[in-house]
Amino acid sequence: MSVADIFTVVAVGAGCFFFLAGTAGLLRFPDSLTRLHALTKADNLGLGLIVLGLLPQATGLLGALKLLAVWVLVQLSSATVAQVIAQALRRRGPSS
Amino acid sequence: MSTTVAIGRATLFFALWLMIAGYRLADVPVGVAAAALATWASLRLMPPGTLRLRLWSLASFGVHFLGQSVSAGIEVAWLALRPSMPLRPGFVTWRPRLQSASARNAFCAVSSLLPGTLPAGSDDDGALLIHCLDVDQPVADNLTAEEQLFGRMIGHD
Amino acid sequence: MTVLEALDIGLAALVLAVAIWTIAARELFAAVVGYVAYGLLLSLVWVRLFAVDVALTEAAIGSGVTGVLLITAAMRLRHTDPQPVAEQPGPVMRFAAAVLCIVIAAALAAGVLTMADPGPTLAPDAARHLAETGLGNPVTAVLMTWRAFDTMLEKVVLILAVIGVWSLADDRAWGGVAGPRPLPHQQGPLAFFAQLLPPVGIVVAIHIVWVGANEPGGAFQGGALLAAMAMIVMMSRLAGAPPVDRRWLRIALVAGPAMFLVIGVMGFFVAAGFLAYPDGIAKPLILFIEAFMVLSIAVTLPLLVIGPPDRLPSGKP
Amino acid sequence: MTDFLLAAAGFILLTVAIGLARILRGPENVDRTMAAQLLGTGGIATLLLAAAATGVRGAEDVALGLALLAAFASVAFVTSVTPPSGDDPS
Repeated sequence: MSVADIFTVVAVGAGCFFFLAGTAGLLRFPDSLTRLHALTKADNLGLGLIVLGLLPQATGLLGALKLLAVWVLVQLSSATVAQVIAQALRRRGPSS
Repeated sequence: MSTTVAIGRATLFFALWLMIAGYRLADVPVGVAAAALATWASLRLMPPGTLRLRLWSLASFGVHFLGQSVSAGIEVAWLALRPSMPLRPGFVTWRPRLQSASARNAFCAVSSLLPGTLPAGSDDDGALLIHCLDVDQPVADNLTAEEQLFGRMIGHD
Repeated sequence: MTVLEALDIGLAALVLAVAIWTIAARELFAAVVGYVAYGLLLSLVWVRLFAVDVALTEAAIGSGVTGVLLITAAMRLRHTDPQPVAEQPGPVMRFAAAVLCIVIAAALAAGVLTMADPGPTLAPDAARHLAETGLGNPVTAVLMTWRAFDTMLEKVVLILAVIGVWSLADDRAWGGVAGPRPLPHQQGPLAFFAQLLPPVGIVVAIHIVWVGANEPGGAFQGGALLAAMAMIVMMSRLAGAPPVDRRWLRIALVAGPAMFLVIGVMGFFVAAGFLAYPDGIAKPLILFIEAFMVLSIAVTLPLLVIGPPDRLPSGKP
Repeated sequence: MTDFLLAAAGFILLTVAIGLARILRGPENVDRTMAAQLLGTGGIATLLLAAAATGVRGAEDVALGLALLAAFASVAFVTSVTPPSGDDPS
């Protein structure tokens, strides 16, 4: 196993852990707004770590850069979704 | 001024093209056309002068942001996996100092990925309502510090 | 069982579970979200089946266009009255429907189970003649050369669909605009998103169209992505849809099929017949047609989603 | 390495499926929208892992398309529930 492979295993494993944590948060957190934190932050970090771990496995520089583009787009989407859903929940009142 | 912005954005979009499509010579004209169309759309949707980036501060802020994003994930994971789940969720009011609306939007997007905070719109007089996982943390002070770093990146010292 | 088989079986089980859940869901919105989730899982399935072109279509249409269409429709229907009891089917009707469903399912199952192995296929023929087209992606070659007539008619169908939607417009709103009203000086996270994303989407969409000549991708996938970008701008109310009587809009609507027809008819004179391409320049001609098709698709799909015009543009009496 | 990546893909699909089961049930439409969002992120991760393991050409473009449209379902939901008001300065 090369150094790059070990790096992949560690980063992808950590990514899996954060997806697990995100799901645990979704199941256990008490209301929609706190669940939103779990959804956007833990899963985002999970995806980020998986992208990081896949970088050494990517086919050439091009594949690696494309992975980074995917990650940046998901970050932007998550940040937007978190805010607009939070806004909608707050406008509707505290009865979540 | 607006020409510089247009050239800057076109360069960014062409770099994006190279990122996703590769750098075969035969593809370059299509890439240039794609970048030109993207720049046109971008200038229509977001007129120049709303956001200015300083490249070096951008890099240092990027590193800082990555660190914060990791600690945000760790915080949520820690809260979600602990049996006692020490949550104290609630809203905190915080008044941003950034003047331009785009800068404020960009900062809100960033802060929704920071540990423990989630902007949930503003109240009637312009202050932001931040939803926090733990209201006992000094959320407002942290945000002000983050805002200062962010302001430095976009040239609002 | 290898890890890959386990993953495939798990994926298939999940797709089935979401499908059953979608059918069984009592509430409309729940079913719609289930359907969006189902579409996303299907695009994973298509990647596993090495049908990346289809996966791209499913991703662009399922997550973008149909997702928005169905969610908006479900939220709009929320305010309508629930179906009166008298209109609900009686037991005889239900029994008949169940029998019909069982017969169709059994016929489909019998068809799948008695399929010849290996099934009859034209794939080797297509692969053998691929070089003549100059293209590298067999899917694009099939769609644009050997089944060009179908592909052209599909684009005509899209125009007919737009005419169908527009024919629902109120006479007084004809020539007006559809979709959400644009708000000037729109602020907030959604507006910010709609300012940043579309330029990026344009670059990605053009890449997917262009790469479709040799790799998975193509005009429909790229056009659907462009359509989604137009829709996010409208949903965030940064800009509104153009009035339906604009000449450029109608030219853009018919540009794809029209260019297809023009070049198809030219085939009578310079090649073997209708929709045949002259030797040697098939690839540039196909890419040329595709550019116009992308335009038509990118304009058609948002018009289908926002529905018939319902008001006159501001400033008109 | 291939098996590890595939196992990771399966694991993420499993965790996402568990979360999906919980929030597809609601109780509210907001929770269901979050289910679609969760599947978006998890699906992209699964796709990238499976694609890296099996070497499907063009799978990154599918991930790119999914990432581009990741916010659409949620945005469509929010805009059809609460139309954005013009005077909100946030």
